[in-house]
Amino acid sequence: MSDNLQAKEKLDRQTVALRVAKEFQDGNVVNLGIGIPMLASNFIPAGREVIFHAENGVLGFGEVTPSGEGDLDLVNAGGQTVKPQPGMCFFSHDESFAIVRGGYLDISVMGAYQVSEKGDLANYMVPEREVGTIGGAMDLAFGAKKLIIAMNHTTKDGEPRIVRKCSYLLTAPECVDLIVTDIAVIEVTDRGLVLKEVAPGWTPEDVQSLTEPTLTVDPDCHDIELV
Amino acid sequence: MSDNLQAKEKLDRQTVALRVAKEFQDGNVVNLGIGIPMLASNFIPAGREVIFHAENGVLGFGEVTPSGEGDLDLVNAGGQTVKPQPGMCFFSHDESFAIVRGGYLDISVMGAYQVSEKGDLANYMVPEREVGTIGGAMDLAFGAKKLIIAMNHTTKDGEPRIVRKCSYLLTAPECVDLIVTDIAVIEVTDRGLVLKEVAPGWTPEDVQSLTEPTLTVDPDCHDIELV
Amino acid sequence: MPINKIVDSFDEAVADIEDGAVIMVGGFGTVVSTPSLLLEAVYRKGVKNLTTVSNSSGFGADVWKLQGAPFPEDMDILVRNERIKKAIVSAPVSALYVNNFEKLLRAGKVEIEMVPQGTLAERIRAAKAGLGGVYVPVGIGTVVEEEKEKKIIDGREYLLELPIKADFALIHAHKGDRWGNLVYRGTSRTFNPTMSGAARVTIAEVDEIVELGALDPECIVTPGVYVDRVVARPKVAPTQEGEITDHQALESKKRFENEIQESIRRAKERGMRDE
Amino acid sequence: MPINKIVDSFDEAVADIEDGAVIMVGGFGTVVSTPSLLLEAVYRKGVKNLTTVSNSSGFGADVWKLQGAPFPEDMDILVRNERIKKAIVSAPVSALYVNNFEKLLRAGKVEIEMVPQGTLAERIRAAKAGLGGVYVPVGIGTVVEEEKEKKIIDGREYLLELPIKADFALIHAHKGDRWGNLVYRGTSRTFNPTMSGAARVTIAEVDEIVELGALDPECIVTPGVYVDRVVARPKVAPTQEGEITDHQALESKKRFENEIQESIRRAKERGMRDE
Repeated sequence: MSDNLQAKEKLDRQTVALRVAKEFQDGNVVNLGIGIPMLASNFIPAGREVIFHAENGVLGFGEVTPSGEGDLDLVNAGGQTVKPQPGMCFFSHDESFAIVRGGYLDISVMGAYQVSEKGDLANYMVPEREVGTIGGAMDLAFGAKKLIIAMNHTTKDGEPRIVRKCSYLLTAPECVDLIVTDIAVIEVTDRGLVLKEVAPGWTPEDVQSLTEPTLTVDPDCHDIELV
Repeated sequence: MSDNLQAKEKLDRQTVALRVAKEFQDGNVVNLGIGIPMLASNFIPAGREVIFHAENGVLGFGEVTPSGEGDLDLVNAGGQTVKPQPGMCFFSHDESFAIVRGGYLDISVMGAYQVSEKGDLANYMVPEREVGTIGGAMDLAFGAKKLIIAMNHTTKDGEPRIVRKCSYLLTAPECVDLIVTDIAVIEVTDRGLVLKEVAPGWTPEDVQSLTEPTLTVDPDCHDIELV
Repeated sequence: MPINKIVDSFDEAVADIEDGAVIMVGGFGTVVSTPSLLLEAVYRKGVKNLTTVSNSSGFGADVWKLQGAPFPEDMDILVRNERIKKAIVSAPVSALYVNNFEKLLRAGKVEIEMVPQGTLAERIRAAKAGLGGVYVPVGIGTVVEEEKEKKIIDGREYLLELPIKADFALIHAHKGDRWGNLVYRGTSRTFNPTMSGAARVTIAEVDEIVELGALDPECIVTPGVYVDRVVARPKVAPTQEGEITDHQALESKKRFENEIQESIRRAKERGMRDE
Repeated sequence: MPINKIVDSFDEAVADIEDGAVIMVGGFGTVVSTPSLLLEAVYRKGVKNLTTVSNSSGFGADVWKLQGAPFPEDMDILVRNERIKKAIVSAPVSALYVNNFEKLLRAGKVEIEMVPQGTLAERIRAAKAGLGGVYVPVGIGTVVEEEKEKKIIDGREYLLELPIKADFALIHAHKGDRWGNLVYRGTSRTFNPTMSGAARVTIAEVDEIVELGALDPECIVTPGVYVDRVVARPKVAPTQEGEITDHQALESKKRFENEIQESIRRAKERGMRDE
């Protein structure tokens, strides 16, 4: 990464989560992965009804409780205690994944190690560690109508995570719809990756220089909208 | 049928049902088909806990209510209103048949047109009518640990219903364990049909004369026990 | 904006069901568990050539009126009015009398795919759960295995049974809320929760609509995500003449009573089984 | 004679689990939903070479103590004591730190079959429902498809996934009665109802045993027919030293705290994903 780019400010985790949350429309059924995705539940605009699903068998739960206040029998898939909410319901694991696999999730948001230009996703195993955890990621990547990846644009060493072909083992092929990173918003389309938004202070050329496949810059490409 | 046999008294429906009910052991989970089988629920000895299953999604219901007294939302598979009972629970049709197919029924009792010497069951379609109703019979015949058939020993014309080979379409092959008729109790075993009990006044020879395959007469063969 | 799946009328609820649609209809047959008013609305809309998926072919409104059911229509309203091209069904005919479905069948006016009851439930669930098929042991050694792929798994023989997915699922529940969460009442669950979500559009006819939050989250049977529309039955049963526009229904009571007596007599003559 | 599935002690409940048994263990991993006291009893019994079926490999008792869970053991008690020969599991290791299962795996001391979470649930349900297998679309194009039979159904590719049946299912529920009927509490359902009935013997650890009839028949989640034994947790949490006989557990808190700090540091260095 050039010194020029290193000096530019990237979005923090909260801001990435805020941008992700803008994708949630009224009535959407949404599953949030551990990490940045779960932060997105804090940024639902007032008056918008979004139904959150968690793999452990719940739909329609409320906000994460302040630390130490929650009920251990009311938690999201990350183990955070959440508030009860009217309309909420509980079910078994087989029903939970019937909902996922059956196509009843509008949006799934998760992290990734790599995303390819075709939308292949690798997020469960890093080769240097030799082991990984599939968990619910394969089901969610397959089942959700729209899969959003929230991640840092590059590795700590500056290597692109958006690549021509994933070098890590795949979670699912051709499943990603939208990538929200700390410097850009990129849509996966039939004609390749389309750069839709850039972080303030970043140019499309900057983003391209940290991305392996060639990006098509959307004619309307603009600064990431956070309001 | 010889005049001699025609003069002999057969068991009535209630008595056949009473004999069937003697098979239900403490804690058994039992499904009763429409007709004679359902009558068996009236003959559970006091103090014996038998859990009745009905396909429409209920376990553990109580007695049939007096006519006109029941709740239309609490009925057995034959549409008879039944009494609620502590321990009862309701579930969906997929769960109801997971219980059946998964092997959680100890006993299923149903009627039949024909039973073969190997225990093949034909009870859903009579050729002269060309149509039939499979309903839950195939699942129940397959799934129950013990399948009891309650039926008249012969057709109205005196033709045997216990046959070498069923001429009617099969509900399931080699599934019947016990046949309780209006003149006999016959067990289906690896070595063929074994006559265990006869109706009062009937001899093993009488029963054999109305049965197509050869019966092995159990050394302990005795009058049908009703107490 | 609040999610609101509640629609105001039965006619509105079925307005987009077109000729040739595949519709699932909840309920059992011998128990009151059928979306009666949705079926009436489908009948009123005049759609035909339907493929139906249901446990039974119905008894007809009169049987239910005799039993005291306030909303008496069942699958028979589509059967006797010849709206069905093909029926995927477990219990199409009666052992006791010749029902309307059997008459159509004998007249060659309807196709049938008869499915064991548990297999029917599992195939419907498979559609909801996004499965491509399930291996079922029931039906081996019977006509059900004809033209089906067989497979031996762990020493046992199974049939490949394919999912049944519908355009519309019409179901009946006891209470529902604006998110589509549903609870049922007693033995009226039957195929209703199984079918919820196994169609492109699931429409629930409920006894009562309640406020969001009124249903205990531990007791909700059908999560709202499976349900697209919720419509409430009127509190008071409609008068028979006002609501049931089908004049055949009005005459069928007498016919039914004659028929059932006659067929019971015939059945006795033939030594018909008890089942 | 009344049906009575209640047993008096955890040791009695697991008395017939032998070396080499296949055991399912309910719960999720990040939520308190595990049959903690049954796991302790299995550990105490000293059985080894187990094949386990579970969603995760556990965090260890200390994590749960920190969270305030009164019964803190999870799968880790079998992992760290090397009682497992093979684990069929969805989430075996942590992205944040090297857990005990990963150490055994690296040391070649345990076999693993990793299964996508939804497929794991469906395979367990298939065993309960008497199916021979199910065609699942999840895993196509990944390592999960290796050595599995593929089939194209209606233009889409599926993997044949086989049932997972266990000798024993150990599950946790909120309340149970003497027939084995069970209800759960909130998000602690997870795999517990799914596994109930998918084993030859299902053993339920419950917070409370109630009189038959005390559970609302509309709200019972697991019908008693799936359950063979019910055993109640003590009302008050045991003192740590008295109940947990494994001295490794007593030392692991410090170890865990060091480890998690260290691994978070390493993960940050590597730019580890958030998932």
